[in-house]
Amino acid sequence: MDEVPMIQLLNPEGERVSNSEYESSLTPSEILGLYRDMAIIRRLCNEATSLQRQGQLALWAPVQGQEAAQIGAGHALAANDFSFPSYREHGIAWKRGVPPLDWLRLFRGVTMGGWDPVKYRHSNPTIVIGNQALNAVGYAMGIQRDAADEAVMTFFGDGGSSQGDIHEACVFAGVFNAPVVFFIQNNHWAISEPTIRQTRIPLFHRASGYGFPGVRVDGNDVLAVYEVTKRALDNARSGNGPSLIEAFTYRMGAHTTSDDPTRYRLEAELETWRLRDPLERVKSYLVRSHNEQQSTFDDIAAEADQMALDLREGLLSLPDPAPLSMFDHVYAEPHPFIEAGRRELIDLGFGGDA
Amino acid sequence: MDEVPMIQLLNPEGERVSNSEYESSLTPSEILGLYRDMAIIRRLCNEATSLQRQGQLALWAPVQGQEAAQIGAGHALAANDFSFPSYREHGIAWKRGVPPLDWLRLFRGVTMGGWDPVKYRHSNPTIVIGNQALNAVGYAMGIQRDAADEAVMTFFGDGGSSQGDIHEACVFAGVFNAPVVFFIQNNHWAISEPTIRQTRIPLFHRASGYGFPGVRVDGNDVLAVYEVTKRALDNARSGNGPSLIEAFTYRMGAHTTSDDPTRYRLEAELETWRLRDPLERVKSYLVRSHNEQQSTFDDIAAEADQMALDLREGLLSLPDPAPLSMFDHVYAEPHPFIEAGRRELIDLGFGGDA
Amino acid sequence: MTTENLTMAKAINEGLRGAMEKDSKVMLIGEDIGKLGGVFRVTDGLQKDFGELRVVDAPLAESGIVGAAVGLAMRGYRPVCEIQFDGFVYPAFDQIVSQVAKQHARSGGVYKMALVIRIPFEGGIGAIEHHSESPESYFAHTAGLRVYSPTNAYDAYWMIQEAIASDDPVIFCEPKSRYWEKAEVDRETPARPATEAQIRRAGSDVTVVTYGASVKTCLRAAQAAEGEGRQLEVIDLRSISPVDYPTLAASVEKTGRVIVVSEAPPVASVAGDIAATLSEMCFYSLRAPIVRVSGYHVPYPPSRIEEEYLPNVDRILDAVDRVMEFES
Amino acid sequence: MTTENLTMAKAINEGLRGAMEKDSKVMLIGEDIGKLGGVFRVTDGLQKDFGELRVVDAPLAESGIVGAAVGLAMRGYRPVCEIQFDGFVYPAFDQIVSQVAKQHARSGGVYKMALVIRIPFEGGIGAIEHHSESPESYFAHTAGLRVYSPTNAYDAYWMIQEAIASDDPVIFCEPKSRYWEKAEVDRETPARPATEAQIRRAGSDVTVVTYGASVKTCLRAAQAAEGEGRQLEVIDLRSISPVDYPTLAASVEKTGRVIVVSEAPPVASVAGDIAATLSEMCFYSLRAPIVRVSGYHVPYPPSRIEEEYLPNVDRILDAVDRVMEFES
Ligand SMILES: Cc1ncc(C[n+]2csc(CCOP(=O)(O)OP(=O)(O)O)c2C)c(N)n1
Ligand SMILES: Cc1ncc(C[n+]2csc(CCOP(=O)(O)OP(=O)(O)O)c2C)c(N)n1
Ligand SMILES: [Mg+2]
Ligand SMILES: [Mg+2]
Repeated sequence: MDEVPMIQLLNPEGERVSNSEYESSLTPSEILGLYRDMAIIRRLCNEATSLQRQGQLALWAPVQGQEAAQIGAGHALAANDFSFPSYREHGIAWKRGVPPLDWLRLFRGVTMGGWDPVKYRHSNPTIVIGNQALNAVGYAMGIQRDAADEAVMTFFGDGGSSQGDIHEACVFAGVFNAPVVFFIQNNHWAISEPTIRQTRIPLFHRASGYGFPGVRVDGNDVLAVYEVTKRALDNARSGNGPSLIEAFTYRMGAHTTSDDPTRYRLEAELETWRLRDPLERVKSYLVRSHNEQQSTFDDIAAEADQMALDLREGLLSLPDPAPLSMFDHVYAEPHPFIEAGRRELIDLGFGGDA
Repeated sequence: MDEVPMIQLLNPEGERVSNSEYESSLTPSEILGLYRDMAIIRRLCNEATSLQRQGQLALWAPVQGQEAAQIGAGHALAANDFSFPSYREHGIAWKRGVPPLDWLRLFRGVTMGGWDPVKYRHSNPTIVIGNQALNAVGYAMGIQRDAADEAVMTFFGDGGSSQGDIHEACVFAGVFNAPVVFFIQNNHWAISEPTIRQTRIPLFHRASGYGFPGVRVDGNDVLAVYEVTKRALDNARSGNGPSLIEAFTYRMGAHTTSDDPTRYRLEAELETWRLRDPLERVKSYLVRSHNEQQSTFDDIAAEADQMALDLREGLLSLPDPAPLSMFDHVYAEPHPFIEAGRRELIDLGFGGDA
Repeated sequence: MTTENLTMAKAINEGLRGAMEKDSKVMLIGEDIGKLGGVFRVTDGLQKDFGELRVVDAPLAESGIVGAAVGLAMRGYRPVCEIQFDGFVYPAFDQIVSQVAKQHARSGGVYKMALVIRIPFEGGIGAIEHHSESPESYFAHTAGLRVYSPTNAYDAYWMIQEAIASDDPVIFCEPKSRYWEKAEVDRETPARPATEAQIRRAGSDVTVVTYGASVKTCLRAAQAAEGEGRQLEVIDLRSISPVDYPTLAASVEKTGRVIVVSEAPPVASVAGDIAATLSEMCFYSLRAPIVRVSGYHVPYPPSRIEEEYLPNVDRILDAVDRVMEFES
Repeated sequence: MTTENLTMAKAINEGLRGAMEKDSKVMLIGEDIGKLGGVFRVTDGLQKDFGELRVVDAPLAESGIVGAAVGLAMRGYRPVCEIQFDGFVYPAFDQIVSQVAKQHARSGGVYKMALVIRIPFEGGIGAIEHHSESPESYFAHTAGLRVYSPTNAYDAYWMIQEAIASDDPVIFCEPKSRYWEKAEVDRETPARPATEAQIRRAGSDVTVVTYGASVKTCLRAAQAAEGEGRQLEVIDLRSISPVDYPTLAASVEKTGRVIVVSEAPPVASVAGDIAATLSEMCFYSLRAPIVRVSGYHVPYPPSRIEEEYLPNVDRILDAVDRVMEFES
């Protein structure tokens, strides 16, 4: 399944390669911007992992290895578009402007969500695999009714592709020609299960069963991911309907901080993918082809370090929610069972000051 | 979607046509046998419809128009194979040897099932659309574990193809290379919804997303359906894995006796499909090419009439179940809540003689 | 006062129409709800009048219908989903429990899940399997949802509009065996809020708490009981979740005896919850244990024996006898 | 007597191994149960020893896992499904309610649905959303299913084998917060049948009915109450459906006071059902209303405030105070 051709514009060595269908439209400075994005989320993700190790987060789902897939796709989203993530899309959250501290709230256990989804046009993480794809299609049907110049993108994994909800999302999208892009990050693993447990042929072929385009892109090539996603979103916005992108990438870290990948995968595989690192190739390209100086990269690293520090500080000063807040938004309208629960908690003396 | 080429061996005019991939292997007398099957189920189905009109059945789901799809597919099943129907597969039940009276029990309201599924190797009707496909795949996984020379076939409709369970069934079948054939009767309607409400491209393409063969066959051509299905089942039995068949056919009657198709479809469409009648073309073929006499067909009609009479008689003398039977097979092992319910019914005097 | 004699099915149809006229964000999605008008004709004529964008014939996929409705609600629409029959809601269960019920809380109140899921429910119509179930307890158990059930045309007309106007998700359970019963519908005087239970018949001896199709059966039983000199107070819940306990408790304080009647299987059910809660609330007032009359702990049986499964007048009267036997 | 000190997770692992050794038709199917041994390591080592045909890493699709298990059961296999966390069972809900629970009845008893669905359930482990839910009431409400829950390693070892040997489908709820607690496991003396509730601590003042993770909490509360001179009788249900009412009622006849404790949200729950049924069965013996201590009618909250959501010792003692206040 690895031998299938995929869209690539920048090879692992950092050399621009040409593709018959796609051309890179990004300027060197834009490419440097994408590098910065990737470097920052990698750094913040490392910080989150160490915060988890230190007991400050209940869990963390690292993004390492998938930075190009997420930053490329996230960069292609227009301000008015809307995105529906799974739980690992920190790179998309970053591109949508969600403050990094907000990514961590869920994993610290202080919220079920983390940010205002309407403000950032980026929905809260969806943990039940596959659910968000249907919600995304429904949202896209709303766009059609509003005749708005917007598109939706939804994210799921190679594992998620097996869920019934993903199928129904594709059926609805095809039937209604909804402006939605299904973005699969095929990172080769669903926890301990390799992709052959989900499919015996490449996943992008799924699209052909529904009558819309499917494409595999080198998910570690931010230039390619950006162009492929941008075209898909443009198509959606201009009434050409849904499409599916399989970003071929790799989860370099553990599934989550609770996971022990040494139980199920070999070091050799990691080694192969280290050579395809999404950041290194951009750096090589910028250095070799655009004479970018090391200091630029050092500055970015320093900036990322500072953000990591801020993140840590922010997290450590994050207050626990008031126990009574569990009753706050269960219903939008008054509800006697909620009132009774609130009273009980107060009577028990667990209500805090309220 | 109608313009897609499909496997055909006998055209609507009753002329044998050649196909590059399939050849008919049936003798004239076998073909006559299939005609007889189709004539019988059509006649029995008419009888059931009139029994429903007379208040003897709560509901009936007519098979008219789909006789070739079902008899062709049912004929291809080997004795040891296992089939998982939806609710309209009276023709499959016939080929599996299920007594016609047993098809009616569910629709009379005296049972949730109707026959011994193991005895006939034909599961009870599944009404929740899509469920049976997953059960079929599980059964096929059992065949693999038993290293048995058997295959499974499961039936669903154009509407059913949209359900998440169908997708998951295809995913499992592909991943495990299960010996299962997915047989879609695309009869153009899911109650009032035309097939464009389920897909914008022909349904057989779905298979390509899972990495197994999919084919469209003229579902009104019993010769073609038989050959296509036989090959698919042979493939499954010999370890070549799953496949999908889209039998392109038409539901000539109402969805069920509760339905009023004049609300949503045009007479002209029915007219088109009347010209493609699955029985007429076989009759023409046998008369023209094999000099079959009208008396043969008259005999079959008489035989079918007699069976219809028997069916009617059987139904009218079918006793209602004892009220206490509702407790009979809820659990296989003793259960206090069941005992309590039984006692209550008896105490209330509703228990009959028991 | 403009009243009209309508069936409950037609009253819901008119209620949907009213809601769609009032608010352009209201839309319908379901199977066969367009040209066919739904298998019960509850949406009859609405696609013709409001177009295919507002009355959507969906692919045959319930998780899809509800999941898409969640997305539409996120965009500010007010989708009303139709599930064709009770037994077909389960493919959508995950979306209902994990998304519909929780998106409001998850988003910190930002997303309003202002959607309605209409389900023709309960049995008694001679149908085959999966067409006569009572899934309301599953939804009542699920925090984040409301569960309403109208039992006459007048209530139905107003309650469906109230459900659509609500910013909370409402599972709207329509007792299908009552679709064709007629009642006067007053289009100017709104019914009382859905969350208020309603005493359908006053009585001093036994409080009969019920909802759905059983309301009518209980009223028949009350009439029969009157012949024996027993006055049953029949209360129609209207909102199955939350339950209007103040109204129930006030009645129990008066009667001291309670039976709870519904078609659902009894274990971990709404009826059990009401019995437990009233037993706790009215401990000193109860003169007899609370008796439940319900379906049995079996799958809904074949229709030829559904009469014996359902709470019928005999079973209700038997329960009345049992609670009256107790001295206090 | 050969006993061994095992964690509950390990005891289930050993129970699975025992069942697989005894009957070649027993097989496991689930996500990550092979090489990884499951996210809780309950199936650790089993794929290595029994092979990939008997320990199946399934595609990430719960309806598929359960639906395939139904087909395997039809073929005579005895599949044990693992659902990774409670909140992920809902995609399989339709298959569970419509097929697992009903195939035995539908086939007139021909098909044995001899399958087990293992679900690590309940909270208290500091997890994120969907990882701490208590779905057992949905299954208890569903006729055709049994619901078992072990609370210690010894029971777990035997009850999993009993569930697998049962010809009925069993939803096997494993209180995940207790996975790592150790107990002596006697591999020769079977635990009592799962359908029998067990008095974990005898007492004369209040009957405490509970199951799952709350059993331990209740025992702690009982210890604390003893300090105040109150004797709690703590009963572990073991089988959540059916409930062993004779054992419960006998205790209530003795104590006259009952509290029911579980983590699940209260409405239309197992706890409510038990309160309603005991209120009815033991009407004359009850000296106080039955009080429930449970989760609240809210989605399981963020883990930083789960302590306040869960039934804890304080809440249980508060309930004890309330039932002791009543005079009879
Ligand atoms: C319905 C459901 N089942 C199981 C899980 C547990 N689970 C969480 S992540 C995961 C694997 C997901 O793999 P994939 O879709 O490839 O995404 P990735 O983690 O690789 O980004 C599983 C099984 C879940 N969250 N939801
Ligand atoms: C899950 C589910 N949803 C809805 C229904 C109601 N229903 C019964 S048949 C049917 C249409 C089925 O169409 P199709 O799959 O094309 O089969 P056909 O009836 O044409 O043979 C519908 C919507 C059902 N039985 N199950
Ligand atoms: Mg993955
Ligand atoms: Mg059809």
